[in-house]
Amino acid sequence: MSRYTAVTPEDLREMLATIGVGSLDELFDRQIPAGVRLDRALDLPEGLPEQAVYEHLRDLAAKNTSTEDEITFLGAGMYDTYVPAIVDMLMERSELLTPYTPYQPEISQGGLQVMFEYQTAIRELTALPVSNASVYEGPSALAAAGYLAKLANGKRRFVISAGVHPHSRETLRTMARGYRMEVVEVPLRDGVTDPDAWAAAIDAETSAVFVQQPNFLGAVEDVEALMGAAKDSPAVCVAQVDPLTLGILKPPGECGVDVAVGEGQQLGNKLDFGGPSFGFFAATEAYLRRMPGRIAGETRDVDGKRGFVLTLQTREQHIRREKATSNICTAQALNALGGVVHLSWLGRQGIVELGNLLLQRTAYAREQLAALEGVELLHEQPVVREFAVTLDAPVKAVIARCQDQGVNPGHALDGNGLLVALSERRSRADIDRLAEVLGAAVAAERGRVEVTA
Amino acid sequence: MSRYTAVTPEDLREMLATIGVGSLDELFDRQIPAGVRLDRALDLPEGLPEQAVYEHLRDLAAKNTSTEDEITFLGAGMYDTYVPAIVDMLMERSELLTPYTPYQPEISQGGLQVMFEYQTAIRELTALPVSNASVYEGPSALAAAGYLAKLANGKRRFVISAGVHPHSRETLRTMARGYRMEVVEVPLRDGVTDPDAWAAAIDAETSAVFVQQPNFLGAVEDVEALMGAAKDSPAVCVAQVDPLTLGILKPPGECGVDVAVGEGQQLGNKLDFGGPSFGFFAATEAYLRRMPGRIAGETRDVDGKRGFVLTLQTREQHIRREKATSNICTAQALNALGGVVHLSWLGRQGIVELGNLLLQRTAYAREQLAALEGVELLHEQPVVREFAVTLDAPVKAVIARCQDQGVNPGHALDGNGLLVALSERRSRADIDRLAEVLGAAVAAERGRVEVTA
Amino acid sequence: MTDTLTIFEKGRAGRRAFVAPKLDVPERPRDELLPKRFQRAEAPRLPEVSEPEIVRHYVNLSKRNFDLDSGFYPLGSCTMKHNPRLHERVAALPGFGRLHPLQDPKRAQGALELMWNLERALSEVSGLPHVSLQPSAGSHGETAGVLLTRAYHEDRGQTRHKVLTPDTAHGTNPATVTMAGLEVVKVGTNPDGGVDLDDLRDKADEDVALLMLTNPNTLGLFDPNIEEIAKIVHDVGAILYYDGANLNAVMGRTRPGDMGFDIVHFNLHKTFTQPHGGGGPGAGPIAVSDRIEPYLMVPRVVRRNGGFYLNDDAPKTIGRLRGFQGNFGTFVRSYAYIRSLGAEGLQDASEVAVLNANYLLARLQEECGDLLPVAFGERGCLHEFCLSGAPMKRELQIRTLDLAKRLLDHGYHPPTVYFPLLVDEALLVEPTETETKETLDAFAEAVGAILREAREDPQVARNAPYSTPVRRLDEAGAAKRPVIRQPMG
Amino acid sequence: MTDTLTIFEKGRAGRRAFVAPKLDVPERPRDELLPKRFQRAEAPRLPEVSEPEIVRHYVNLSKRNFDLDSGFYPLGSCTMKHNPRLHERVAALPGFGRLHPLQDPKRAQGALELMWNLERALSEVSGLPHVSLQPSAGSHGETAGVLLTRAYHEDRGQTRHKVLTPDTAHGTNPATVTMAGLEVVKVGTNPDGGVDLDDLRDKADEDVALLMLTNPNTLGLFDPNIEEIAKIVHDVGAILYYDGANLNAVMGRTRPGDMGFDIVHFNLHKTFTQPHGGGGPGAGPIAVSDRIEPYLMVPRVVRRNGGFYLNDDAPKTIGRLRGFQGNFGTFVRSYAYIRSLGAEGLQDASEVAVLNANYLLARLQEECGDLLPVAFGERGCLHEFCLSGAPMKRELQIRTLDLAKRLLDHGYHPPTVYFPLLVDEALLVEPTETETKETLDAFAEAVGAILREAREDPQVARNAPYSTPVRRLDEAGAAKRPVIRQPMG
Ligand SMILES: Cc1ncc(COP(=O)(O)O)c(C=O)c1O
Ligand SMILES: Cc1ncc(COP(=O)(O)O)c(C=O)c1O
Repeated sequence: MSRYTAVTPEDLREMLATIGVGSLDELFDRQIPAGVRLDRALDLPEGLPEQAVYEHLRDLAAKNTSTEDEITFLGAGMYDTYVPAIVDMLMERSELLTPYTPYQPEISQGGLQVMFEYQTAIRELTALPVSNASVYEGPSALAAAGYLAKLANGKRRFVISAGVHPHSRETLRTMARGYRMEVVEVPLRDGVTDPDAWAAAIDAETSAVFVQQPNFLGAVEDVEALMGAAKDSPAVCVAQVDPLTLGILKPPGECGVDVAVGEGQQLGNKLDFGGPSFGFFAATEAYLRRMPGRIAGETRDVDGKRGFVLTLQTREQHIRREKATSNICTAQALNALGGVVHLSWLGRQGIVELGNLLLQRTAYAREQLAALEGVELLHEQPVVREFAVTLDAPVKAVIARCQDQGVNPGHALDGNGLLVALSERRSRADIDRLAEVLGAAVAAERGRVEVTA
Repeated sequence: MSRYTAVTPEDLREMLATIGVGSLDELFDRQIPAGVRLDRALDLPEGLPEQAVYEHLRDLAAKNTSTEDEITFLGAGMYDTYVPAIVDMLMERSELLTPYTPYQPEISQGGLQVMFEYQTAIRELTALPVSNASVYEGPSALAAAGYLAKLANGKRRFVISAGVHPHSRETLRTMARGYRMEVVEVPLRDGVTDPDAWAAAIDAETSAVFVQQPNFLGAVEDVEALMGAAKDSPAVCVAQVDPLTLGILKPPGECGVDVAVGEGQQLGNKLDFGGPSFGFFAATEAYLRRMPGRIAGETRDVDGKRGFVLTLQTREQHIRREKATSNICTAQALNALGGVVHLSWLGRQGIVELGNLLLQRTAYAREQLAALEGVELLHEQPVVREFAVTLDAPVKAVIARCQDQGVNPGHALDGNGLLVALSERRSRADIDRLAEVLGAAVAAERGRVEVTA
Repeated sequence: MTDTLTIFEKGRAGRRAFVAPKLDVPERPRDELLPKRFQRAEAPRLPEVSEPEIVRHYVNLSKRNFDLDSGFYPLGSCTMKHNPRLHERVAALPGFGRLHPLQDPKRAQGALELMWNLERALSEVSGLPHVSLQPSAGSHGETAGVLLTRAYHEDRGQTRHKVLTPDTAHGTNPATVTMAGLEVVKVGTNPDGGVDLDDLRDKADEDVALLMLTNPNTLGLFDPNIEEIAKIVHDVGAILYYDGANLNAVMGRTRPGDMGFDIVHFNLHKTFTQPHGGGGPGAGPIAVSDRIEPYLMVPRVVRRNGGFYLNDDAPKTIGRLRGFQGNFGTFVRSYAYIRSLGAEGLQDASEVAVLNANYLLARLQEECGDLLPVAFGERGCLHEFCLSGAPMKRELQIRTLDLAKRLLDHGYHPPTVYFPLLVDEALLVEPTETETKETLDAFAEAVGAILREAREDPQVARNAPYSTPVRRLDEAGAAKRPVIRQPMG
Repeated sequence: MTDTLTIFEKGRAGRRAFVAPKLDVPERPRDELLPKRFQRAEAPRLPEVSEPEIVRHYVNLSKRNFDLDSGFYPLGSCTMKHNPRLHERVAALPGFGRLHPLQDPKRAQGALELMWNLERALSEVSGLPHVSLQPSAGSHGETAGVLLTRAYHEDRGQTRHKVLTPDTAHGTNPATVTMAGLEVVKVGTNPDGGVDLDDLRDKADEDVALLMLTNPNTLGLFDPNIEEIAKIVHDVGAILYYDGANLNAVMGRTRPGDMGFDIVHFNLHKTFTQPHGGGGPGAGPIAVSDRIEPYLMVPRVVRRNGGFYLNDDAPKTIGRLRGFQGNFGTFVRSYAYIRSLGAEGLQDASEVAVLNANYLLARLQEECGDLLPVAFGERGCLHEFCLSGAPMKRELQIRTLDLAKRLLDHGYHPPTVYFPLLVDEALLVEPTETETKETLDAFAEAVGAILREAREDPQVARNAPYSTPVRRLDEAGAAKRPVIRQPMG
């Protein structure tokens, strides 16, 4: 079924005449050799009217259990934060939703200024002076930091903490395999990166070191100390950080970090089953000309009027081609817009208040769960918005039981661990409900285990 | 809790100083006499953060059974039509959503041209040359037609068919009581207005006559004949029409109608539990200067450029005050925008195709239901998108049983009647499901009745 | 710069956006289902355009509008306050947006609870016990008010035919009176902008059914004699009606019910921030006293042992003013607003509205008090104030209209002009509480700059605007030879 | 006309929009929960603004953008086709938008079914059996492609280090090769715009891992020797990679798989109409042949007795390229698009895209073929075409850049300029299928008018644009003294 096209039979006649061909087929036949033409229609379901497509997708959506359908404590990289209504409104505005990358600055000042403001907001969050206008998402941002290090110092080895999100570690390995970089993983001790193993792993061949703050188990790492340990090495110091904790946690820029990256979903973006969101990428001045991705810069027009452009483009693929600092082209501009609007909405006070709220509620939740029979803290380190416990019962079975009660208790870890995340949407009542449901589920499963034992 | 305001303590200090008062209280105390000041805080629940308000409203919404939660055949004036996504997008655009009535035409050309296009679309639908830019909704539109007639001929009596929607009849009575107009109702025979009673009711004192097409029972009236019967009286001939049937039904302008009114919800507007939608109001040239409400007109600016303005304003309350043709001020501009966008989307071919689809599916549904045990047609008149049956069982109980099965069979009428409406969203499968569920419900209730008998 | 085209002038025969659902039932001959004589011969000439054409057409049209999300909109009497997007989000929830008005109340409990809660909140704000949400806008609420008053008097065997309205009243007040079959009697304004008590005493007699009052009135002034006014009206057995368009001035500070009013209408699209949509939708709920309650419109939301229902059965009701339950979608927005702000927030809204108005008044009097003196402003104002352009017209040879048009070039929506009628060259300014001090300062400076410019050369303002999509339009011509629809080939 | 301010330059200390949820748990001393040394000393200097200020700021910024919903956007190689709003509606459904990526697959069956269906559809369109939706954009898909190729060869004990890329290739192709640790070898273009076969034969040896080809290429031309090219590459045991950015030209007409390609990337944000958002998001799914399948990224959607699951366990996989399941929100949109159009509609889209391109080419050649000759256009083109501004530059002393900037004043987004590199003063024009004939005619006339104007006075174009929010900007200065963030007090 034809859709969104406008060619009436009369149009077709006139257009073919102007072109000087007799039929549509001619246009293709003069281009595509007979040997590779498709001689049948595509085997796809037939087209549907708008209302039928809507109903089909609505029915598919209804088969999913969303964060509106259960009280969720799932986190592990993406969080059920409330997206303010103004963010949706702005992300849906034609002028922000439908343009391409701003190749013509004179008619793209809106998007370019948004990038500039976004870069400023990321600078403020990370306390690192240089930010690009977004990369795809968190884990690929960390891998991009690795590639920056490779180009910067050409060393042989990456050293990464086991406290970094598994997806980030896997993505780094995938990319590193490409350019033949060795990846060494440093284990955790008491829930944080083992400082001795860490120091021992770093040497003159270390191209970059990677930590996560708070780490995958929710523990606050001593980033300053870990980065200090790499001070005498050539290594680029990379930290993956949780942006919503930066209102209260010492920012990477004050911890000896060279490159801070992270997942931006919590800043104005929906969960969307994992994307699209955005990755942020900030660095020290030293790496300004090695940054991946777009960067907006302020300048003046011929009349002296303030304006913004894509700048430092000699880093980029369309200019430098095989010598580019990255191959990224289409990134996540719209999602980054959501980020800066959300940050403006939170504001200077709000980002701190939100951090404190998470800190306090997380402490409360951790206490409630630790008090449960068959539930123990996986570590005692300080936490901000996420923490890990160990269950004396099969974790998957426990999670299933809880979900049947309308509570998603968190993310399963090996060894019957459970990673529990808070967002500002989880109230004390939700936490109490979690404790109740989790306690019962663990008890039930332990009962079952004993019985079957 | 303060919200959406921006006064910082510093602002407050500076502003009070400029005004020359010492406190906010002073501003009020110099205006409001002590005797009527409220000496306590309002007794209302305390303010909530955005996310909490969202959750509260979401929970309230979840307590309602919407047309997404059941297969509905409810109509009787408002219908579950599919609103195309572009309508929502445009109705949510700041530039169309947030302006006031276009009092400054130079910066309101968008809204004014939309009104002009809307008026053109209504003219095309009704085949009546003059349309205003919208009134509140259907029934009050019909009452407004009555007031137009009163001012036009000053006669004593309204004659209205019992086939007109009860809400329209009640609204007309409410308003007519105000200006002392008598209202005579003409009964139906075989599902349509009794032609003899109708002719007998009309005389030299008849100010206006009112019919509905299709009428409240879904029957197609012989509007031409009914209006013909009033030809020799002074009466203004008014018809309330279903806009989505006008692709296939002879339009009021070709049936001797002077004023056509109707409920616009089906044109680009959601059900919204009854509003906001819009009422349309179209008339012959004779009544141009007696129209209620806003009218946009085309003109030129000082440079000769095409533009649009609110015109014929000497009809209106802000100019004519007690001599105005109506007191309407704020109307339903945004909803009328939804209407003209939806009509553009349907287009010249679509409005006809849609009418045919309704005609055919309604015929099929009527056939299926008539075939059920204990279900009989309430009338045999031609129908387009709605029809009435009589149940040999208590209708309310039958409806409840059907709704428990996820099907809303329609609107209950006195005497165990059931008014069944189709929209283009109701497929053959839905209709078959209705027949199945309704048949079972009627059988069950008849069973119960016999038993209790 | 070519002329704009209408959607009817675009597209091409055969183009379309809509794709009809499949005809999935056995097709029957059309004439069999619908006799020929009822059939339409020729399809309505609706546009023939593709979806992309529709989107571009209306997106570009929208850019020819000025709107509240884009700039300052101090349109007096219209309370153009910020429209929170949260309200659009919740109003769009399927449980509200896709709820059929005839749904069994048992299956619409959330909607009815919302209406109930909103009624309670409006009752508390107004100080009157009973509320009907049915009216579709302010003037519709006025219609209800006058009809209720009439029913009240008739129930007492009295037919009173006069309604007193001050000359500051909005046009809808007198228009409503006539529509309801009663007769307007004007009451004068005294030197400090309130009701002329002597004139009121003269005219208040046994034939008076009602006094319609806006308080603060359309000058932004609260009547200092409100208690005396109420007494005078009550003494002749008449009713007091409160036009609530200006309620944004006094929330939490005073209440119509406590002033002696029996009936109040609210403009949800003003005080309670329903976006105005370029001319609606709105809603004009009314709150009434016990003695008016028996006559209220039906249906009414009632609460019975925990559940909510719609009650039609009220022997003395004036009946219905429209279909179904009113503009429910606007109720959702205003209820969300009330829950967001709470008691404190609503009071804060009024307080900052009054603060902003008095501040802007002070700044404008600094800038140009000699040319644009405030009318009756000795006591300052509440949420809005009225300036008179008479001295400006005399001194600079530019009218209030010229000032307004020149403001367009500065990127502002002008204040209301030439209303209220009793002020010569009136300019009614209502900044609202959601504007910042910076915006108010910039506006005051813009007005000052325009007046200085006019002193140099009044032609500039007289020929303004220059930067708008179109410039001054021939309104007289439009009315003389009305073209109110696209001529078709 | 004052300078625009950033959000950081607005507002005032203490202003805010956000209201924090109540602290509803017993508060504990912060230092007890978080040792001082981990605490932030000074709050990030985020904006301090009210919600109305935020709305106005970004709404007004948005008005400084040109966008697809407002006008013609023939940006070559970017396929700026209509973005249906239905897609935004369905993508916003809570069941998709609010679905956590780590939700138990048993409770995310609808999302996985959608991904599965989309994979199947992309497989059919490309003629390759296996699909991974994971890559976030085209260049990410290219990264996957090169890494897969390498894994494939290594699995056969071969380390091939060369990747052939034609000089018409998009910049992401060579950039990707380097990032993946391989080496770029350029292949020339022959006189009719295709791959130079002799050059290809010379360079195709046992060290070649891969040929990356865009077909139709970035000139909008389908390589007539594609079968021979495939044979040459296959004969040396190398892989063929298909850059699918131009797939909009050939849907239903030919398929990469049938041409002998092993790997294809799709740009959902081009061919399958994901709105581009001013620079993303997009998605770059890839489809591969059986021999490449073992190395595909994890996780993969698998179907097991009626249910859908995510499978991580693939011994030969190259691993992950990013977190979670990819840009799911874009999958929803593109899937909705595919279901709306169906087989017929997708083919129609490509056919009209090609019709529109050839029509616009013909109109432009009528208007100004002498000054803007088509590059390699003997056989017409497919979905786009490349003009050379060299004669224009010679004759009229205006460059392609000047033409582009002058087009801004006519209300158009210019075509892609100076790409592909091998065409002097290149202008790459892609109208797409969703534009009307009227729009194409008007654009051709605008180009003609600009050239006539330039003949009169080339300065007009050289100094263009005039009507835009800003005029030509100092890009060199921006790069020399980069100011890439708001300086703070
Ligand atoms: C004082 C006053 N009364 C009544 C009205 C009429 O309200 P509506 O436009 O909602 O009918 C208005 C609206 O402008 C007004 O300002
Ligand atoms: C031919 C070609 N290849 C690859 C790309 C890169 O795609 P993306 O921007 O999605 O990374 C593009 C996008 O412009 C392109 O045109």
